[in-house]
Amino acid sequence: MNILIQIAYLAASILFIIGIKMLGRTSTARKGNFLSSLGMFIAIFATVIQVEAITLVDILICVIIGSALGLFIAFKVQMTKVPEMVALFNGFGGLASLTVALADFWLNTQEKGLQVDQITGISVAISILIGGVTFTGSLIAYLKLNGKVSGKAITFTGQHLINLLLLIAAVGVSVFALTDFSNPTFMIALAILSLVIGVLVVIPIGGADMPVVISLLNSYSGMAACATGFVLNNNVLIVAGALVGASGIILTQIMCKAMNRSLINVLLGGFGQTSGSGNQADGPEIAVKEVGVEEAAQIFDSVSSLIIVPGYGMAVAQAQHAIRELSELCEKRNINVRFAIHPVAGRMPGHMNVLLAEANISYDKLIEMDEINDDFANTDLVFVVGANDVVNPAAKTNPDSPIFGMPVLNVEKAQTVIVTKRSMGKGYAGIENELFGADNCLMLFGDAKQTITKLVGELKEL
Amino acid sequence: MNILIQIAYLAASILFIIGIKMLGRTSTARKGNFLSSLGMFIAIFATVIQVEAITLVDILICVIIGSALGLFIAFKVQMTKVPEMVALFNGFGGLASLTVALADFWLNTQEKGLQVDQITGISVAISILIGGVTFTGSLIAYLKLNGKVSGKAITFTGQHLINLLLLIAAVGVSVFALTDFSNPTFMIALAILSLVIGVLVVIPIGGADMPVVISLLNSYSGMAACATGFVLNNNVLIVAGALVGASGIILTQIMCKAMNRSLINVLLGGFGQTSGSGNQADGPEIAVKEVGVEEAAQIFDSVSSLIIVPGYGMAVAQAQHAIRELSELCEKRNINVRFAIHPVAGRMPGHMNVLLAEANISYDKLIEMDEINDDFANTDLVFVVGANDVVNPAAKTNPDSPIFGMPVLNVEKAQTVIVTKRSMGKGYAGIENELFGADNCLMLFGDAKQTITKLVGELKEL
Amino acid sequence: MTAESFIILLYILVLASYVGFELINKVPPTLHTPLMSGSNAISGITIVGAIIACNVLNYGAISKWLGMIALILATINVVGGYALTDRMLKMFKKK
Amino acid sequence: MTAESFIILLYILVLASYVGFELINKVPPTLHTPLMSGSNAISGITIVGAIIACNVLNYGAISKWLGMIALILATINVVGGYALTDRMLKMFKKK
Amino acid sequence: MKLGVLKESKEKEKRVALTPELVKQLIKKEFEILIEQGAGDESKFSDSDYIAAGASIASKSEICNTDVILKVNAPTLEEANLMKNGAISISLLYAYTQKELLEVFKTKQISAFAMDAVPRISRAQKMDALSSQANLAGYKSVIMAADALGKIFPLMMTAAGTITPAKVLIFGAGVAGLQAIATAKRLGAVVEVSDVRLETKEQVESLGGRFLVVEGADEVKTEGGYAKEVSAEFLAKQKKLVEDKIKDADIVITTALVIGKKSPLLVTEEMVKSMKSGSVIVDMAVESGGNCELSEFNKTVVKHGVTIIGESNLPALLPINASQLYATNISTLLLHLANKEGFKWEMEEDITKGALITHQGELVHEFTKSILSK
Amino acid sequence: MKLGVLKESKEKEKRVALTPELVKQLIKKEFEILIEQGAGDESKFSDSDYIAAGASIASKSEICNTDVILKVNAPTLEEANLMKNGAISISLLYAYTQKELLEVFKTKQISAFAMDAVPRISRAQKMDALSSQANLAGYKSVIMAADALGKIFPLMMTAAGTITPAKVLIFGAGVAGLQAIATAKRLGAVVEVSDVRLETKEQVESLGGRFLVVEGADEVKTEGGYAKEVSAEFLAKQKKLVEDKIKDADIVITTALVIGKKSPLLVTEEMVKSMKSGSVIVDMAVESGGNCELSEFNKTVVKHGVTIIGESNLPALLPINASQLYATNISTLLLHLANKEGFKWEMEEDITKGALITHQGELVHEFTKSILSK
Ligand SMILES: NC(=O)c1ccc[n+]([C@@H]2O[C@H](COP(=O)([O-])OP(=O)(O)OC[C@H]3O[C@@H](n4cnc5c(N)ncnc54)[C@H](OP(=O)(O)O)[C@@H]3O)[C@@H](O)[C@H]2O)c1
Ligand SMILES: NC(=O)c1ccc[n+]([C@@H]2O[C@H](COP(=O)([O-])OP(=O)(O)OC[C@H]3O[C@@H](n4cnc5c(N)ncnc54)[C@H](OP(=O)(O)O)[C@@H]3O)[C@@H](O)[C@H]2O)c1
Ligand SMILES: NC(=O)c1ccc[n+]([C@@H]2O[C@H](COP(=O)([O-])OP(=O)(O)OC[C@H]3O[C@@H](n4cnc5c(N)ncnc54)[C@H](O)[C@@H]3O)[C@@H](O)[C@H]2O)c1
Ligand SMILES: NC(=O)c1ccc[n+]([C@@H]2O[C@H](COP(=O)([O-])OP(=O)(O)OC[C@H]3O[C@@H](n4cnc5c(N)ncnc54)[C@H](O)[C@@H]3O)[C@@H](O)[C@H]2O)c1
Repeated sequence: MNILIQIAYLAASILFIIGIKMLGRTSTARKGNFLSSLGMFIAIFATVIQVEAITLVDILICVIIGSALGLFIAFKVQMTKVPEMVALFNGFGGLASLTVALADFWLNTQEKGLQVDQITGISVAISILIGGVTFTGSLIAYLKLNGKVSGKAITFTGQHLINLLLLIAAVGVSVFALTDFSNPTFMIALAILSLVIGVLVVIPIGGADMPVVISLLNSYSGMAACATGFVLNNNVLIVAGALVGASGIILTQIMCKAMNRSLINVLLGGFGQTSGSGNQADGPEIAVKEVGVEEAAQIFDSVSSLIIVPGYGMAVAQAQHAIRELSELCEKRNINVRFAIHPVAGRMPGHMNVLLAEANISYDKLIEMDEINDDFANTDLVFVVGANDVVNPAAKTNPDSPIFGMPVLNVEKAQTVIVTKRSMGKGYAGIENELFGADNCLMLFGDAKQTITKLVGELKEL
Repeated sequence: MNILIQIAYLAASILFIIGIKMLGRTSTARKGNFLSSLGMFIAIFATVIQVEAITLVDILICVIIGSALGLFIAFKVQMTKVPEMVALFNGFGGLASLTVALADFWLNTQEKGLQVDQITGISVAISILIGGVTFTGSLIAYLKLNGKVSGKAITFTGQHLINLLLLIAAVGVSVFALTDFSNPTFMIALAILSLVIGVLVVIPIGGADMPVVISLLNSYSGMAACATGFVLNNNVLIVAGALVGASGIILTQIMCKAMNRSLINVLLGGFGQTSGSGNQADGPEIAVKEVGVEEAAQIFDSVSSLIIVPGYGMAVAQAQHAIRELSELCEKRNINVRFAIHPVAGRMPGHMNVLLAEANISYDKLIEMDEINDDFANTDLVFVVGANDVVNPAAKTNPDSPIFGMPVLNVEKAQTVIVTKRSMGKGYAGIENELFGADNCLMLFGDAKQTITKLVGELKEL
Repeated sequence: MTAESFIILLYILVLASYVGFELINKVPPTLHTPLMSGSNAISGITIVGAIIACNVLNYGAISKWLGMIALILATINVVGGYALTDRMLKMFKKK
Repeated sequence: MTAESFIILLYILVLASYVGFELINKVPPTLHTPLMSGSNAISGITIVGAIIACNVLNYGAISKWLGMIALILATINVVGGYALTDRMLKMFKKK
Repeated sequence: MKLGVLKESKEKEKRVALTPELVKQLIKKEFEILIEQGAGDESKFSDSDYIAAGASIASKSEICNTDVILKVNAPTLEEANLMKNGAISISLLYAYTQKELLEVFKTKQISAFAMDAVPRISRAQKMDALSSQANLAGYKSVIMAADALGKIFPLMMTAAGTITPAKVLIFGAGVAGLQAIATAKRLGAVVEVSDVRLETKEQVESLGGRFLVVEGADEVKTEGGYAKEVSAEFLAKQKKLVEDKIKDADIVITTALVIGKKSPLLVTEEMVKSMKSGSVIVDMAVESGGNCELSEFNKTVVKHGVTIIGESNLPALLPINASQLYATNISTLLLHLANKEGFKWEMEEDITKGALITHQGELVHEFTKSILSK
Repeated sequence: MKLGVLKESKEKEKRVALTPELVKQLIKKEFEILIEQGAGDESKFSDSDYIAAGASIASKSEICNTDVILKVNAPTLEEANLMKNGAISISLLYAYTQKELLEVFKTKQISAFAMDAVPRISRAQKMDALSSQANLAGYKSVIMAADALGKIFPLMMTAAGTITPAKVLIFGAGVAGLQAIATAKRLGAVVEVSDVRLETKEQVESLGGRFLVVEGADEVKTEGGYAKEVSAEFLAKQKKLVEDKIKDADIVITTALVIGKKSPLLVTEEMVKSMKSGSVIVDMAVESGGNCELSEFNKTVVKHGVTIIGESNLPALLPINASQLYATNISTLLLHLANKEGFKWEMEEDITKGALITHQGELVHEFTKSILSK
C-alpha cells in the first residue's frame, strides 16, 4: 500500500468530516459541499493513479457515462423534485455497493476459486443486504414522490410478519453462503431477497413521510459503503461510510422530530399510517391544514411583508409580549410588520390596544381595519393570533350568519394565512369559521403564548 | 495481538470518549468520571493479564505503592488545593511517559542492541520532549500555587530567545539521537533539555494564570501518552492520549476566554505577562473574569435560587421584557427567582418598578433591599443587569468613596454573581466597582437586552 | 483479513461513527434536504471501491462487468449528488 | 513500524483528536477544574505502556527500573486523579 | 332630508350629537344639517367648525322644525312640543323612564328611536352607543378616583421607603368595568373584580385583574350578554366575599346595572364604615339607584371618611371623545335607517324593531311597554 | 430629647412631618414626641394613631416649647416667635425666600435645618425630600391633567371609530419630569420631552419618551446635577423647537426650575394661543414664577380655551404618601444629626454643612447668604 495514497485517503476523510460539519450551517453549507467534493476528488484521483493503464480506459468510459448522466439529472431536474432525485441517486449508490461487494466476492470465490475469510464474507453479506435494501427502497421512494406509484400508504395484513420472515431468510441465506463459498447461489439469493425487502419496507409508507425514509436510506447507503470498505480493507470507504451512516441517523432523527414522529417508529417502518389532524370539531367539519412550528418559522423566514391580527385569544393567552418579540425579530430580518386591529377584537373597546401598548409595541404599527383592509391582498403573510369572529369571511358572504354585515378583516386575500389558536373552538359569536379551511390558510394549534415563544425560538435558528 | 484484548482496549477507548463528554455537564459529570475510570480499569486489566507471571509481582508492588500514594494525596488534600494537586498528578503522568519511552528505547538500543525504525524513534523523541516539559512545567506550577516558589511572574530579558534556543537544541539533539541509535547520550541530553525547557516556560507565568497553564500541560501530557502509543504501537494509548490532547486544548481555550486571554498568547508561553482585564480604565485596574453567553446559560441551568438585580442599564437597554422571559424560563425550571430592587436604582424613584410592571412582572417577586439583603448569602446566583453603583461594595468598605454610607445590595455574598453590562463603564457616581473583580463575579459584556435575549435562547437549549 | 487489521478497521469505524454522531446537532429545517443530498454524495465513496474492483478484475468475467456497472452507478451518485446539492445551496443566498 | 501500520495509527490519531475537539464545547466554569482533573486521569493511560514496559524488560537492567518508576508514577496519576475528581464532583450534587 | 342637532340642555351635559367630522360625512350623502348655536362649544367644536363642515347654524325652534332631530339625551317636553307632527327623534331615550315624553310623541305622531335600545348584535356594533359611552365612563371613573385618592396607584420602591400599590375593587365586568380594570392596571394598581357572570373571569384575567369567584355563580342567568336579576342567595354570598376585600380597598368602582330595574345594592353603609379613611368609591350606577347605599346622585360626598363619587354622567366629562364616538353611533344608525330621500321603515328588520319606540302615534316597543305597564 | 410636630398652617397643605410609623421608630430610639392636635388629620393619620404609636398630643404652644420642632413647611413668624431660645427647627425652609424668618431665628439663636438644602450626595438620598416630593408631584401632575382633559390618553380602536392617543409635552426631565413621563406613558399617551441637559435624553428614552434635542444643548452647564442658568441663545432655539410641538399637544407639563432663581419662561402667551381649545397646561414651577406666562399661583384658569393649572403644592394632594416619604426623610436626617442625648454639631460634615442655615444667632449657609445679599 502506497503511503502517499493512504495520506491522500486520510486527507479526503478529513475533508468529508469538515464538509459535513459545514453543511449543517446556512452560512457555510455551500463551502462545506465544495470541500467534501474536493475530498471525493482526491480520493478518486488517488485511486485512479493506482490502476493499470489497460483498465484506465474502461474506468474513464464508465466515469464519463456516469458523470454525464449525473450532471444531466442534476441540472435538468426541477427544484421542486429535488427529494426524489436524491432518492434516485441514493439508490444508485446502494446498488453500486451491492455490485462491488458481489463483484469482489465473485472474483475471489468463482473466478479465482479462493476461500475468503469469515470477516470479509460477513462484510460482503452486509454490503449486499444493505445495498440491496437501499436500492429498491430508494427506488420506491422515488416512484412514490414522482407519483408513478401511489403516494398513499399501501398496507396489507401480516406485512410486518412477512418482512420479519424475509429478514430471517436473508440471514439464513447469508449463513449458508458463508459456509460454502464455492456455491454462489446463496449470495445471489441474498441479493434478490434484499431487493425484495427494500420494496416491502418502503411500500407501506405514505408520501408525506418520504423525506424521512430517504434520509434513513441515505444513512443505510453510508453503512453499505462502510461494509464495502471492510470487504476491500479500505480506510476511506470505512470513514466516509461511517460518517454518512452515523450523521444520517442523527439527521433522520432531527427530521422525525420536525415531523412529530419518533425514530423508533421510523426504524420499525411503521410510520406514515396515522394521518392528519387530531382535532375533531362538531358541526360541518372543516378540513384544515395543520402546520408545525418549524415549518411556520420557515414561512416567516421567507416573507417580506407580514400583518399580525390579534384577537381575544391573544388576551387570554397573554401572548402580547411574545408577539412583540416575534415582531422585533421579523423586523430585524427586514420584514415589514404591521398589526391589523379590528375595532371589536377582544371583549372591550380598545382591548388589543391596551395589551399591545403594555408590550411596548409602537402605536404607528397598529393600523385600523379600514386603513389596512385593502393591503391584505399585497401581503405575503397574515398571522392571526387567537382571533376568530373578526376574520370570519361569513360576515361578508353568508347572509344567514349572525355576524353578517359586521365588517371583518380581509385576511384571506393574503398570500398565506397562519392562524394560531388552541383548537377548532369557536369565538364569541359561536359560529364556524371557513377561513380555517381555506386553501391558503394553515393552522398552528396551541396556546398562543407558548406557540409564539416556540416560533421565535425556531426563527432565531434560521 | 490477542483480539479480545484489543476489543477490551476499544471498549476502554469508547468509555473514555463517553466519560469526557459527560464530564462537561454538571448533571452527568460524576457518572462520566466513573465511566472513564471503568475504561481505565478495563484497559489495565486487559494489559495485566498479558504479563508474565514472574513480573506480575513487581507490577503489583508498583501499582500498590502508586495507588496508596495517589489515594493518600487525593483524600488528604484540602479542596482549596485541588488545582495544585492536579498539576502534581499531571507532572507524574508526564514523567511516566518520558520514562516509558526512554525505557523502551533503552531496552531496544542499549540492552538488545537493536536498530529501531525512524517512526518509532521520532515517537520516542516526542514522548521524551513532551513528557519532560509536562513534568517540570507541572512541578513549577505546583510549587507556584503552593507558595513554595513565588507566585509572581519571574521574568528576565532574553527569556523567549533562550527558550527558542533550547527548543532548537532539543530538535538538534533528537536528530543526532535518531541518526545514531547506539549512542544513548543524545536521548539523555534530550530528556534533560526537556526538563529545563519545562521549568523555563512556566517560571515567567503569574500565579493567577496557573489554571490555564495546568490545563495546557494536561493537554501536553495527553500528547505524550499518544506519542508513547506510537512507540508501543498501542491503540488505546493513542486514542486516550489524542482525546486528552485535543479536548485539553479546547478546554484551555475555554478557560482562556473565561480569563480574557487569547490561546495564541498561551501557546506561545508568553501569557501571564499582560495582566488583568482588557478594558483599560484609569485608576486602579480591576482584573475581571469574562463569561460567554453559553457558559452563563449553563450556570443558570445549575442553580436553584436566583436573584435578579436590575439597574439603570436595564432601563437604557429596555431589557425588561427580556428579563421577564428569562425569569419565566427559570421558574419553569424550578429555580426560585426574585428581584432585588434597590431604592435608588435607575434615575428616578420607582424607575425599576415602572419598567418591571410594564413587563408584567408580578409585584410579589419584587423585594425591597432591606428585606432581601440577608438572603444573598443563601443564594446560588445573582444576576446584575446594568446596575453598578447600587451593588458597589465600596459603599460599605471605602470611607473615601463618594457613595460611602449609601446602603447597597450585598450581591457579593452570593455563591456566584453574573453582571451584564456593555463595558467596564462607570455608573452615575463615576467610580470603579470592585465587585466586578471579585472571585465569584463573572462579567457578561454586552447590551443587556441583546445579551439576555441570547441567554434565553441558550438556556432553552439546555 | 487478519483479526489485527480487522480490529484496527473497527477502531476507525467506531471513531468515525462517533464523529458522525457529533457532527450534526442543530440543523435548521431548511438545510435538511441539502444536508441529506450532500451526505448522499459522500456515500458515493463506493466509487473508490468500484474503481479498485474494475482494476483487478479480468476482462469478460462477470466480476468485471459488475465492477463497471458499479462504477457507472457510483459516478452518477457522486457527480449528480454534488451538483444537485450545490444547485440547491446556491438558492440559499440570503437576502 | 511499517508505513502501513503507521498510517492506520495516524487515522486513529486524527479521528480521536477530532472527537476530542468536538467533545468539549460548552463547559460551565464550575466544571473547568473537574474536567481538567478527570481528563488528566485519563492521560494516565501511560500506565498501560508502563506495564508493558515492565513486562518485557529484564531484571536488573536500567530499562526495568525505568519501567517500574514509570509504573508507580502512572499509577499515582491514574488512581489519585480519579479519586480527586470524584471527590470534587461529589460536591456538585444538584439542588 | 333635513337633520337638526339640538344643544343639550341637561345639567352637566357637555356632549353633542354630531361632530363636524360626521357632519361632513352626512353632507356627502346629501343630507341638510342645522346645528343649534353653541351646541358643540362644551365639547370644543365651535360653530365655525360646523359651518366649515357644511352645516348651518340655527335657533332652537328652527331645528325643532327639521325632519330628524338628533340629540344625546332625550328631548325635553318643551323641545318635543316644538317639533313638527310626524318628525323623527333619535337620542339616548331610556324610554322606560320617559312616560310623559312618550305621551307627547304619541299625540304628535313623532317617531322616536332610542340609541340605548339598539340591539347588541354583531352588525350593530358601530351603532352601540351604550358600549362606546360606557367604555369612556370606565376610563374616567378610574381617573377621577385616582385624582381623589390621597395616594398614588403604583408600587414604588424609593430611597424614602416603599409605597405599596393601591388596591382597586371593581364590581361588574361589563364594558365599563373592563375598561376600568385596564386603566387601573395600567396605572399600576392591584385590581380585584367581582361579577355575577362567571364567563367574565377569563376576560378579567386577560386584562391582568384578579376575579373573585362567588360560589354558585354558575346559577346566574344571562340574556343576550346582559345579567338578568340574580337570586338573593347569590347576592348574600357575594356580599360576604366582598366584605373581606373591601376593607383593604383604596378604591371601589361599581358598574353593576340590571337593565330596566333598580341597580343591585352592593356596598352597604356597614361596608363603607369598614373602609380605610381616605378611600374612594365611584358609583357608576347612581342614576338607577346606585350600587352603594350612601352615594348621592350627581354629588361627591365624604361619609365615614370615604369619598363617594356619585357622578351620573361620566362620559360627559370626556366630551371630546364621547361626542366623537356618539356621533359615529348615531349617524351609522341614521344611515342604516334612512337615505336622503327619507326613512325606509323596514319594521321587521332587527335594528329598526329594536330601537323604534313610538311610531304613528303608538308605543311600538315591547320591552318599554312591559316595563311601563308594571 | 423632645421632638414636636406642628400642624401645618399653610393654605391647602395636607401633609404632616411625621407619621405614626416613624413616630414608633423614633420612640424606639428614645426620643420623646409631641404632636399637635389634628396634625395628621388631613393625611388620614388620626390623633389616636399617634397615641398608639407612643406620641402625646399637645397644643401648639407646648410643641413650640420642645427642643426640636419638625414641620413640612417653614415655621410661620408666629410659630418661630413661640419657640424657645436655642431651639432647633427642621423643615422645607427655602431659606433664601425667608428673610424675615431668618432674622427671628438669629435673634432667638434658633438653629434651623432646611430639608431642601440637604446635599444630593449618595449617602443622603434617604433624606432627600426634594426628590421624594417631586416624584409624587410628577405623578400627580399627570393625573390632574388627565382629569381636566376632555379626552382619554390611550389610543383606542373601537367600533365607533379610533381615538388617537393624547400628546403630552413635558418640559424638564428632573425627578418630577421623569415620573410624569412614566405616568403619562403608562396611561398610553405619546410623550415628548424637552430639557436643557442633553444627558437626560437617555433617561427619557429609558421611560419610553421622545426627547426633543435642541441644537447647542451641550453648551449648557450643570452643577451637581442641577441645571445652571442657560444662555438666551439656547432658550431661543429651544422656544423655536417647542413652538411646533406645542400646537399639537393636548397636555403640557412644565417642571423647569433653576434653584434660587426665577424659573425660566418656557410657554408664552403666543404659544398658549396656538394650542387646541380644551388642552391642559400644568405649571409645576408656578411657585418660583412659573414656566408659563399665563399661569396663576394656586389657581386653575382657562385662558384662550386652555386650562392652566397653577397648583403650587402638588405633593400635598397626595398627603398620605407624601407624608410617609417626608417623615422618612426628616427622621433620617434627624437621626443622622442627633441621638437622644442631643445634636452632634459636626460642623464640617457634608450634610450638616449643607442643611444648616442659622446657628448660634448667625446665618451660616453660604448659598443662602449669597442669594440674600444680592
Ligand atoms: N371588543 C368589544 O368591545 C367586544 C365586546 C363584546 C363582544 N365582542 C365580540 O368578541 C368577538 C371578538 O372577536 P375575536 O376574533 O377577537 O375573538 P373570538 O372570535 O372570540 O375568538 C377568540 C379565539 O381565540 C382562541 N383562543 C382562546 N384562548 C386562546 C389561547 N390561550 N391561545 C390561542 N388561542 C386562544 C379561541 O379559539 P380556541 O378555543 O380554539 O383556542 C377563539 O376562537 C367578536 O365577535 C365581537 O363582536 C367584542
Ligand atoms: N433612583 C433615583 O432616584 C436616582 C436619581 C438620580 C441619581 N441616581 C443614582 O443613579 C445610580 C443608580 O445606580 P444603578 O446601579 O441603577 O445604575 P448606575 O450605577 O448608573 O450603573 C448603570 C450601569 O448600567 C450599564 N449600562 C448602561 N447601558 C446599558 C445597556 N444598554 N446594557 C447593559 N448595561 C448598560 C452601565 O455600564 P456600561 O456603560 O459598562 O454598560 C452602567 O455602569 C445611583 O448612583 C443613584 O444614586 C438615582
Ligand atoms: N354585541 C357585542 O358584541 C357587545 C357589545 C357590547 C357589550 N356586549 C356585552 O354585553 C354585556 C353587558 O355589558 P354592559 O357593559 O352593558 O353591562 P351592564 O352595564 O349591563 O352591567 C355591567 C356588569 O355588571 C355585572 N353585574 C350585574 N349584577 C351584578 C352584581 N350583583 N354583582 C356584580 N356584578 C354584577 C354584569 O354581569 C355586567 O358584567 C357584556 O357581556 C358585554 O360583553 C356585547
Ligand atoms: N443624589 C442623587 O442621586 C440625586 C437625587 C435626586 C436628583 N438627582 C439629580 O438632580 C438633578 C435635578 O433634579 P430635580 O428634579 O431637582 O431638577 P429640577 O427640579 O431642579 O429641574 C427639573 C429639570 O428641568 C430642567 N430645566 C431647567 N431649565 C430648563 C429649560 N429652560 N428648559 C427645559 N428644561 C429645563 C433641568 O435640567 C432639570 O432636568 C437631576 O439630574 C437628578 O438626577 C440626584
